[in-house]
Amino acid sequence: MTATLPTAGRTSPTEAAVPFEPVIIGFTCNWCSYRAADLAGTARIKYPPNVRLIRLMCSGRLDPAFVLKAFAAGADAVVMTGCWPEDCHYRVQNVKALRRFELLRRVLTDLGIEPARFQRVYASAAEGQQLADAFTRIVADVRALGPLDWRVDLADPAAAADEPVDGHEPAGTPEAPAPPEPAAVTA
Amino acid sequence: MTSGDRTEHRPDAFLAEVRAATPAASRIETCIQCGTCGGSCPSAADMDHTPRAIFAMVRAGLRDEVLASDTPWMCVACYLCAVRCPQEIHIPDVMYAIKSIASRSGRVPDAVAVDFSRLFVGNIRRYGRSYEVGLAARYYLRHHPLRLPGIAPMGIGMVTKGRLGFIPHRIEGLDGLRAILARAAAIEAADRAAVPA
Amino acid sequence: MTGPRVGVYVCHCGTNIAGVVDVAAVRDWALERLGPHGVVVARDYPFMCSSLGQELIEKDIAELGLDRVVVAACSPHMHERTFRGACGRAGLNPYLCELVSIREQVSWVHTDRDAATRKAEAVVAGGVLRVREQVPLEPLRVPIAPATLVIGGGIAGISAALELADAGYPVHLVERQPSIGGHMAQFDKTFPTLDCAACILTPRMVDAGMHPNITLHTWSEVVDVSGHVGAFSVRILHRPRYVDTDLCTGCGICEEKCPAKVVDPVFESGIGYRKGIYRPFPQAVPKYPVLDPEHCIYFERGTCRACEKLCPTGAIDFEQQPEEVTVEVGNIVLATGFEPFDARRVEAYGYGRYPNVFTSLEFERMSNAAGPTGGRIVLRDGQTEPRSVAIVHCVGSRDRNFNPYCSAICCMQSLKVAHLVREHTEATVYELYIDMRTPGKGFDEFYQRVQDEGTHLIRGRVAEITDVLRLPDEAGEDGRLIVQVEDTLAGRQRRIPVDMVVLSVGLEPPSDAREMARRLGITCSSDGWVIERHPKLDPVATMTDGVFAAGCALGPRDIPSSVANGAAAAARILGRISQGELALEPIRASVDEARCSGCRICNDLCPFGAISFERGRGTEVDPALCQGCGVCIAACPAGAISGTGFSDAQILAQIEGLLFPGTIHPEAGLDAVVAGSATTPEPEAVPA
Amino acid sequence: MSAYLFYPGCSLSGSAKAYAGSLAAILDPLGIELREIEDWNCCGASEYLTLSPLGGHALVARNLALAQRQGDGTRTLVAPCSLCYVNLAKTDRYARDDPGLGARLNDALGAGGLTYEPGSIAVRHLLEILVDDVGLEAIAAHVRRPLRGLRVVPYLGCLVTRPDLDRRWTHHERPRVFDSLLAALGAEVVDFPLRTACCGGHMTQISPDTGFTLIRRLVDAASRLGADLMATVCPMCQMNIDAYQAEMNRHFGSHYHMPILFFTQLIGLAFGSPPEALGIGTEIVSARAALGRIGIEVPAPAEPEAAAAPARRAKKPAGLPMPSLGDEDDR
Repeated sequence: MTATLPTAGRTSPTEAAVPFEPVIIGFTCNWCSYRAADLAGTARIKYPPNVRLIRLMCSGRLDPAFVLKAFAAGADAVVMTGCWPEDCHYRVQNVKALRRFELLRRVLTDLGIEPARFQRVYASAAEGQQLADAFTRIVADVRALGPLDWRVDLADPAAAADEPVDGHEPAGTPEAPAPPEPAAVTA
Repeated sequence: MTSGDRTEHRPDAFLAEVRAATPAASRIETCIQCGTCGGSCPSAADMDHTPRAIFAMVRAGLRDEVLASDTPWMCVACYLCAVRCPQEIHIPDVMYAIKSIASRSGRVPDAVAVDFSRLFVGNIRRYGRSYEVGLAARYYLRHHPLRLPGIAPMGIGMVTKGRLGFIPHRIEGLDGLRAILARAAAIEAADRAAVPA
Repeated sequence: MTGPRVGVYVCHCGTNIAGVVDVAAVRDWALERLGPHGVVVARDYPFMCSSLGQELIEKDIAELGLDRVVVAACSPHMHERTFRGACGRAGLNPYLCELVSIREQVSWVHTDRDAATRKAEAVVAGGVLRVREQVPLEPLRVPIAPATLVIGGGIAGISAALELADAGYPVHLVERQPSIGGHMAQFDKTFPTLDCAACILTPRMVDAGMHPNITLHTWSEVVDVSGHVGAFSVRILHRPRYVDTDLCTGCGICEEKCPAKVVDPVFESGIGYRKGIYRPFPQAVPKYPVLDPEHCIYFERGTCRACEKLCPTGAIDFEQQPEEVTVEVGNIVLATGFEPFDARRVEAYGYGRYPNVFTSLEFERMSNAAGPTGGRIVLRDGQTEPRSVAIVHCVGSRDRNFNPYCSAICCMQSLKVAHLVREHTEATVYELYIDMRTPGKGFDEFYQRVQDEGTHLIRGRVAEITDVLRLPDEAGEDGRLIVQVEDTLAGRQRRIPVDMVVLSVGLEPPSDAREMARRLGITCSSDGWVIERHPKLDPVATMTDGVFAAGCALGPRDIPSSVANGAAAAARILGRISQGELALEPIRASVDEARCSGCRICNDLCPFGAISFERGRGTEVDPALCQGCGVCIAACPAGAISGTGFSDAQILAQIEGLLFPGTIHPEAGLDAVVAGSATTPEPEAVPA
Repeated sequence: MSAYLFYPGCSLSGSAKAYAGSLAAILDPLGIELREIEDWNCCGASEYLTLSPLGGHALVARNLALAQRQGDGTRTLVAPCSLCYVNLAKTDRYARDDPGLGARLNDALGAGGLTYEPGSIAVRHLLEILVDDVGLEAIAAHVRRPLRGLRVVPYLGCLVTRPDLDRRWTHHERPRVFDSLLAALGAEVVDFPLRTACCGGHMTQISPDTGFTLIRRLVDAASRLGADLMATVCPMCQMNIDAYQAEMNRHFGSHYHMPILFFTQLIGLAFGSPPEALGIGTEIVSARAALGRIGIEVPAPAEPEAAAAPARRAKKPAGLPMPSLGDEDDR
């Protein structure tokens, strides 16, 4: 990857006026939360358009690499959704997902990604409203955090050096969001 | 123009006014008109409308009729309706809201109740604490002079048993309290103004 | 340069999608921005699922040589099969078709047209990038076992069992109680026709009991279910009856002579008694009694054995042990019914404190000629006929403090109670309701009949039932119950003195419904009722293939609906059994031996025991046992396990698509920055 | 010694002095220390909310803010008056549920140099402290003079179990917890159906007919059940049933004589404190005769006793079996 990422100085006044709209990748379980999302649709329950969903067969399928990939490709947050702990379609696999979630969250925190950017939501197939409410809440959380700007840090060590140790600008940074990583598809 | 005319043009205007005057959620719009409140209410027998009917009237926009009703003034805030309500409507809070709208618009059905509240609140603003003797004296003289002979032995009993103090307690931070209450009143007025009329 | 040739089809779904998403913009965007990713054609169409819409896809596959198809329309749970079918007809492997949802997950949940359109573009990009990584698949074909397990021996379960058995296939009917029959066996009359419940139920119970294709497992529990559609393995626990059913003739002498008499909380709803050894009712199927060790004098004190001494065939066996059997079935019908709401939870109604407050189920037993009072309507003293009766609707139902839903049957049941009280007594009857719900055939006519009979219908939910007098003029009512209610039509609070109150208790899922659902891998709503695969179009199927549900397990419903559900579930199953084999989604894990290090982490992660390791043979996944959850794939440290349909490559590609440049952080300036930088992906496929 | 923040409320220095005095007398044995919030103000009863709902909440919020600032190593605020308790608990709860309200209240508090973070103070009724934190066993252990033979009505009133915004109660209408407390003192507890029924609140002031009807209902039920006296946890209930009983009797032409004491007075008696130290004798409807029957001498002039109505005995159920009530939880 040899992309030259544009750095500071690109913020135009018009851009600054546009409120930050985060993009959030949501992983769903085919048996519960994906159907809850369908149900939210059927019932015309509204939530912000910032969440984009991927269907897995089980939240236990969530490979940490998927989460890292999502962040690297420009997501501002990732949501793992799945069945309630005792309601797994595959008996207990969501519990394994939960363990993995906790570990991964710790790793992400070490990487400087705030916990609010990696959240977990339980939603049974009947809980369209609850899922929509959770998405609404998470979008608000992430909007308050501002864009995930670690990509700038990674690309430009000089810029990163100026940052405080915890490495993150608070919400409301004058920086415009960094562009996503190029979507270079390897065939 | 009767309120009925206004109603059908702005069906939700009064509902919005009541909701704005209810801190936190009222849930009044979820009422299923089951009458659990009116059946539970210890003072329902003395109300001109049951609480349920009041909610229907609010939804129908019958502002004048609702503000003229004695129902909210008969509410004792015992919360029996609230815990039994199948829709978890915050009934006593809605009653407080209606009373506050009524007292502000001067349409109180019965001056007695609102005057009791005003005397009570006046004492709080004056001292920061309630002042039982002052309240009772002013209130009975003004509204129930005929009850005085009957109530006098009780009053005397209370005094001789040391249960009524004649000197009101004034809190130290009275100025701060008054500033808080004034600010709250200003916010409340702004909230009211924000409701589309 | 050759690569996959992808066609993108954007559905308007009338205005369902096009009303919010700019479908033409999505189409153009897909062709322009995804051209480098192999999109050679993009079209929009009012209804892609119509035959003309499908023909459009088929024609493009044939004429443009498409080898991947992305349809942006509704949820895959709705029409995935439709579009795969279209691809299949055109000679394309059906699994190379990807249906992405821009309806349920975009147009129906968002209102901002620009934002929704941008999200739809991202969703399409996710589908395109994902389908490029898909490979042709074949469905798994598995044989289907001809037997069916029916859980629950109420009227729904009996109906399902008889339909299946009459068609010539074996059925295992499991019932927790000593007899099949369920709640219907407790009832006196059925609304609105007032048929005698026993008269219409017992013939069906006998048919089920005698049927050569039905194996009854009464006094039994399903303890474990494993396997999958076509090949479930079910462990059933037979609790000991302490009666040898091979010897017992059902003569009833044991029951007659047993000295232990206890309140029967189940069949008699707590207002009647049974013996320590008992049949719940005379028409019980099977006819064998059950000995209840908790109330047996011999089990309690070590002496008695009266039943054993007097049994003419020596059928009593105090040594009997629980027994477990395993049956192999292809399909399962869950018909576990309901439990009545516990009226004690509504404190204000005084059930359990005031003797003359009854539940509707107690009333059913009381009005039943075979019940504890011989059909006489009397107060708790067992003697006095009430002069006035109040019937209270919606007890525990339509109440956010208890159950928010309507229990559906109680209005009609309450009207039936009113009728029966009038039929048996001279009492004044008050019926206190919130809304009268009589939407069935003959229901409203029955309502009017009850009105004609002089019942006082009062619209108001009862606030409380009390024996405390409020005013001096109530002194004459001392000792009676006072029903306090707002008569909402009169707008007044009323205090109605009565002798008896009947609480129409709502229906609740059985207390262990969630546990059973977990055992079967199906889901329940927040109320605890089983969720249908589709509430309208697939009302007796569940999310789990091969598991069906019928009757009140799905939610409150009356007898005709329960019977219809049972028959419908049976019909769904018969259709499958008759084909002999099933086609399953080929979503399975497989191991690349060359990369497997033999660490065996995956073995313990699989709850189905599908992964095994043997020295020399390495790690293997049994496709018959694998359910495709993918946990092992995510966990394998060597990346040796891959999953069909949901491979790493597919999901990673979809992530990239969903975050496609231009669809995130939608400021024009930023888009321009990206476009102007050196980061534009290399085109890989030749645009059309 | 457990320490709590304490909000006494206005009536404890006025009509409910006996509540304050008897509470002070039992704190030591119970191991409780109460730290009064400095310069607290009136909670507004039901009156401030009537004229200005937001003002009423702001009035209460000042007390919560003072409590939060004072801290004293605890976040539990105890109120002995049920109405004060509900007002404090409700403002905190609504501010938690509705961030908009929380912001408005802090805006108002700011004008007085104060701030309050919703949820930072846990408001509990004095009764809850005694049964949950001290515990019935500890209370029973201090009983020196059991109230054996005294038939007591456990009159809880409305506002301990309702509106229960934090869902701490299973039974909003017939909790048994107050029964258990009185039983721990050795009293004979009457199964009182109206234990959480309304005493009339301020209706004795603004609509006497309504108020007297409600007072009569309680006093009548207690008399019919053969009670010697009623026990209460609320100054408002005590005031209505005690001070207005004579006027109620005149209104209905009845002759009820039903004393009502604060539960802290009964606890004090059971702990062996002298009645005078507990404010006994300051009630208008004298409890002297009732207490005299179990050998507790109250040095005060006697009042003429009204004949108590005959006790009503519950009918023994026969015939069809009754549903069991099961093992109920106290609350």
